[in-house]
Amino acid sequence: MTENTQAVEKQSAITLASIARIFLGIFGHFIVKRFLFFIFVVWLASTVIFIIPRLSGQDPVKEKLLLEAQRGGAMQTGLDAMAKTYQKKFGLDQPMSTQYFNFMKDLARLDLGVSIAFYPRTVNDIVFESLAWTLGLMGTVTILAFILGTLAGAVLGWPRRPGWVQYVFMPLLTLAAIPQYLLAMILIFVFAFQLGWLPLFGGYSVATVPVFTFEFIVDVLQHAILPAFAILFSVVGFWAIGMRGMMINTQGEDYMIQADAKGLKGSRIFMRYALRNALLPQVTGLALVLGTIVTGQVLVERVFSYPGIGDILFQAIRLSDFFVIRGIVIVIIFGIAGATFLLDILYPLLDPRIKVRSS
Amino acid sequence: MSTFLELDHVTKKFGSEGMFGNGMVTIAVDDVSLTIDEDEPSITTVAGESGSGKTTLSRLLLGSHVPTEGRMLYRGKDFTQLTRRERRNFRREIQPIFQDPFESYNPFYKVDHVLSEPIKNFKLASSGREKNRMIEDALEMVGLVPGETLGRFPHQLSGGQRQRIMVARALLLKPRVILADEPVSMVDASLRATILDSIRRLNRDLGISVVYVTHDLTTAYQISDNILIMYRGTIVEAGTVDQVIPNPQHPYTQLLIESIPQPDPKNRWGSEPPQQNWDTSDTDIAGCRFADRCPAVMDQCRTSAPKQYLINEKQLTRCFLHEEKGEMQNPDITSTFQTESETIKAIPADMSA
Amino acid sequence: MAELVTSPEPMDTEINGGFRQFNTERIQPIKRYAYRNPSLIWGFGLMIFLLLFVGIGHLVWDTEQFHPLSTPTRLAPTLSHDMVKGGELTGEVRAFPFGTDTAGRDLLAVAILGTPLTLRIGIIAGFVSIALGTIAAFMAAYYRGWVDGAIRSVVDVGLAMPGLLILILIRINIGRELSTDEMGFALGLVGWVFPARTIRAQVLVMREQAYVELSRLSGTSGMGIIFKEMLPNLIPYITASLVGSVAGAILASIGLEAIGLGNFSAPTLGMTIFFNIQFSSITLGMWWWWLPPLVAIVIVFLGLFLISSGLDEWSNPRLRKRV
Amino acid sequence: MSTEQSIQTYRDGARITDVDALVVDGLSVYYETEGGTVKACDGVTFTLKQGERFALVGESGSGKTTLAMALMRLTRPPGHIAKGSVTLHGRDITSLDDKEMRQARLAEIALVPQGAMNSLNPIMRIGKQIIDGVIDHLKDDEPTPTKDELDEMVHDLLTRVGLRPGVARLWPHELSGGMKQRVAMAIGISLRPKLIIADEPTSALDVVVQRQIMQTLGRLQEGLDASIMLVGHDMGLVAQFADTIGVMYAGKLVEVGPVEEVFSNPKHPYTKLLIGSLPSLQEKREFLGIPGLPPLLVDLPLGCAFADRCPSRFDKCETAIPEKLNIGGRRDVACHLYEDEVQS
Repeated sequence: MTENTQAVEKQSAITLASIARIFLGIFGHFIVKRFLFFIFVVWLASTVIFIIPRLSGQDPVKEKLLLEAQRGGAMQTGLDAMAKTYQKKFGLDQPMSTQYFNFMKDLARLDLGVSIAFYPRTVNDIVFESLAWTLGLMGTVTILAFILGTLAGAVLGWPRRPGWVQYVFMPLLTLAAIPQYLLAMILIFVFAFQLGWLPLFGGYSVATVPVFTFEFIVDVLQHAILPAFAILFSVVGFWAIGMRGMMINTQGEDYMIQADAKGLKGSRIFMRYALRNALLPQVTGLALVLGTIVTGQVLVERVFSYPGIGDILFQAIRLSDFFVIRGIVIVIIFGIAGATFLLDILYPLLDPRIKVRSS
Repeated sequence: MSTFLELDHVTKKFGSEGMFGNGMVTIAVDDVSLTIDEDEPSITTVAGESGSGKTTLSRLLLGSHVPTEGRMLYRGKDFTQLTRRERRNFRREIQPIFQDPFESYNPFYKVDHVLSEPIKNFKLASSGREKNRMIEDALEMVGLVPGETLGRFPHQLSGGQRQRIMVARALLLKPRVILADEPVSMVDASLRATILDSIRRLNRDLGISVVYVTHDLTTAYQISDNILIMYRGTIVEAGTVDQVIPNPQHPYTQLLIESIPQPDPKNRWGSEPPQQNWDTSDTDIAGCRFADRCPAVMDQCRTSAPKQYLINEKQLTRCFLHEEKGEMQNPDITSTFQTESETIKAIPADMSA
Repeated sequence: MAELVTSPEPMDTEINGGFRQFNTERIQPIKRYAYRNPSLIWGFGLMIFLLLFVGIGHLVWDTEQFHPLSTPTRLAPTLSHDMVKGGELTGEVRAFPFGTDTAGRDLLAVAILGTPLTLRIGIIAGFVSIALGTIAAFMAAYYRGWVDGAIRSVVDVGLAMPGLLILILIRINIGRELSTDEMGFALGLVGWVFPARTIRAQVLVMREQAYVELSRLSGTSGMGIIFKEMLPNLIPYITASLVGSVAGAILASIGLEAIGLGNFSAPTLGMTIFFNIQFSSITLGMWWWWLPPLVAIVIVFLGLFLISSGLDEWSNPRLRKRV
Repeated sequence: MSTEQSIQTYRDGARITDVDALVVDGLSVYYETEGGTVKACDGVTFTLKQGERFALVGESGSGKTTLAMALMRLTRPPGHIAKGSVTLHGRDITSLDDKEMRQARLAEIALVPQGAMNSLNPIMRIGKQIIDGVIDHLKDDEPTPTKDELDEMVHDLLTRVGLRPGVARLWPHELSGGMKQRVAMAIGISLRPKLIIADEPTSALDVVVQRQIMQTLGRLQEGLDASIMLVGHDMGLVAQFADTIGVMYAGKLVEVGPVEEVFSNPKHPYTKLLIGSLPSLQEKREFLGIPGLPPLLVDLPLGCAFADRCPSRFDKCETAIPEKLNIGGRRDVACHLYEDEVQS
């Protein structure tokens, strides 16, 4: 009944003013709410990240510094300066509230601190350089996999599909069960090591100069093919399985029977009725599993020594470069929360019912 | 005369106004006063369309909703002040029968579960044998054969059987009031009679009051003593069924009765009535909520809300057409209900099925 | 049967809001069920095959050879290898059917020990996260109000913080290697948010069922409603989630190990993968080094995947993926 | 048409002609299941005249919806049309190819579905859902209508079903149950079909809304000179709306006749009990149910399916399935009681 009353309120006077009011009142309100939640997620996650080192009672940074100091050598000069900065910023003698305040202040300015291993390079420098590689390759592949997988699943879940589709696609779906980085290893072995068609690792050949020339771009693309396929194969299967299930569920809906009774063309029923409705939970799913996709891709980068976030993370772990690790974690959380926020606010465009639910 | 449950100027609102609400407020139940007496067991129908507030009213009576305004009294005591023990007693003494006899069953269990659980929870039986006897008695009371019913899963029984087990369940708890919310609307016509008969029998043989919530005025007329008609949260008409159904006074009741599809091809509907208008929020309506559909609408209907006017001692209505009768002194609508069973209740001939 | 006539859907998917009947009468003879749900049977078959390999391996093979330097290095799979000590032939002949790695581990011993170890991590983590997730879900969905609000916020934040990254931070801060069991617990502690969310959605649907309301009015306590009315109907769903969680935890543990945060003395499948990446076994052409753990992992995942989709079908075909 | 000859009916303004709009002959729909063959609809035969309102009533599981779906050839596996023919204005639609059948739906035979709540695509605006059927039924040589023409068409259809034109821009969830049912009717009449099948069109609606919808439906049908088949279980609604009634029991049509005659003088024992069990507003009386339960369709008795609930059964009922008998005029009944009457 509330739904009805709201609804008819809208239809009663469709004037410009009322449209504006509805936009601000419901849609605007909805975006604001989602944005506040985005801020909340980032804040809470950062707080957790702040607390974790203080729970263990140990100070990895101090230990690392001591270790380096004992070794002496080339880093000695920078070390003193860094130790001072460290003391000033994170001095454990300061009260916890001040430390927390400083941490949040830096975060608000998007200042992730300095690297211990590569002092005085900043974490921002290191992370954002590798982020370009990660976003370039993994971002494209994730979206591509989502589209391809959803389409494949839609066809597989359509009762009027040609029979052979089943036999071609179903075996491909089992690839979804194989972790991406293992698929990566198989691909390297077959196509890079055995056949030698494609480069074994890296984002570009050591010999080339990373400037924007035609040769360089071809080289980068060649290096991207294997990691891309490793992710594509397994993620496509994941989306296809989900979509297939949703398509089968959709078949039982009353509006599908009615679409047939209306004598619509098969193509229209497929696209406008079945696929569009089955797509909605897929998009929700995308928001939910974003986290696992990102970490999975981080590992694929590691296998290929691809110069993205994953590789940097590995290096940082090896060198106990605490601030770089922390920076990467924060950037990834930012990315996932941001992408979820985007999906959340785009979702009402796909599903008109959501506006009512949110208000 | 002891009062079991009393609603004193009870209002229930949903939704909220202001910046974060969407501005639409639904007054599901608006200023209702009524009493349910123990020693005068009767069958009372709450009738209305969807959105009339009849389900909200029944949830209030069950204690599942808390009034937004007004007081609810259980045996004379304010509902908010009940002790744990009293609340537990209340829970046992008023029992529901829901609309969908299938969904009332947990698919994990055999139908026995729904009968034995309340006995266990309220410690009604001292031994397993006593428990079994109680269950069998209750089943027989509603015309079921225990051997054919117990030990089965709900999907193995018919809709009619399932609903009658629900009546038996309510019976086990020895309640004072049974609240039957559309108990036959999802059951085929040929099976309705037996369920309604078993409900009627509870009232007559065991002295249990029944609140029968329905949109079906025909069955209401057949089994109940009293009726109240709701429209958008207000009670527009109330009284004994013998008074209200043949002589409806409120234009809405008249429309409702006239719209019932009677199984008589010689007696067909008149012209098409106007559509309902949901455009306005309940709080924006200053006058009578039925004004925009009312064929007899007057100017004052749009500006001020009608009060309860007494047509005679067995019927009240909330319509300005009867303003000259004067506002009721006692807001309790049940004051128009018959105090003694006057109608002849037919003895159910068929309880086998 | 009458139901079937009016609706084109098979009846048991429609009734009762999509909750599939789950009672003993419904569990059909295995043979007929296997025909209807081949995924489940294939999945169990794969897992049993793996366990047989491990079990027989423990009985017939010297698993102590998993230690580094207990065998010659870089040995391709062979059934007879003359052993050498101090540059002299000892006259002893040993078989290395899976070959050895660059550090001198017998890779058959590693496979026999590593497979159950990795499964153990997954099972510990799976149980911990499902237990936590189920408790959180029931608390949130049943008590509603601020409890629900708080749990939902934590879950939503948790979903944005990949558990793996949190583990990396924790691991770096603890500054020592985790034992495999500890890793299982840690994975469970960060892995409960997803099951919590999906189970909560299920409980919310179930809460609205008339039988829950009726049970409350029959005097059943809150705990009684959870354990007696709701939980039994959710068992199939929770089991399916458990399998999913085990798979997820195994995936995460291998990831954690592959990135160098594993336990170096535990010959898990993940550590074997780590050494492979570390010593570039692929470019060395030592296919026998990376192939067995890879095959074992693929069998584990395929098996769990098939079991979980089989269970999914069993528990709830209609609500699938409608989180 | 010069051969038109009006059939007498008590309904004012009814234009029922002698032309056969729909001839269903021995139609059987079976479902193959693990437990055996379910005869959801078995040997159903009836004729529907042009302009007539025919109501098919029966309790849940009697096969009425199965029959309605089969008339549009929308039976889904494991169900299939096993026997019989459906002739719509002289054309046997069971022999059409898939493309012809698709074209016939909506244009010649339209469905106003049960529970319009979910029969609209939740993510498509009302206006689009009304016109997409129109566009998919354009002939190859027909030009696509312009946007203005389509808007005009939607405007016209919505007005005719009693909705404001603004409804075209709304989403399904923004409408009340009654409004959705009106949209379903607008879709149903968009191509001026000659037969409308209304499958429990008002089952979830309140009495007043139900009356409004049924009266609108009747008005539309008269405006189109179409025939209508109302499928339902509410005898009251049938009495109010239909010219002719067909009663189904356990997959078979047990009685057919003009609604007035059937209500005043029911022949089949099931129809008698069904009408007798209806509560009335005129008088208070004990109202009886029908004892027993309908048989399972997968396990039908050898003889008459109603035999074990029937108060008038005799030996033959247990052994032989009663055939359809014409007992004068347009009245058919399938019951052994009347065999002698017909023969003599």
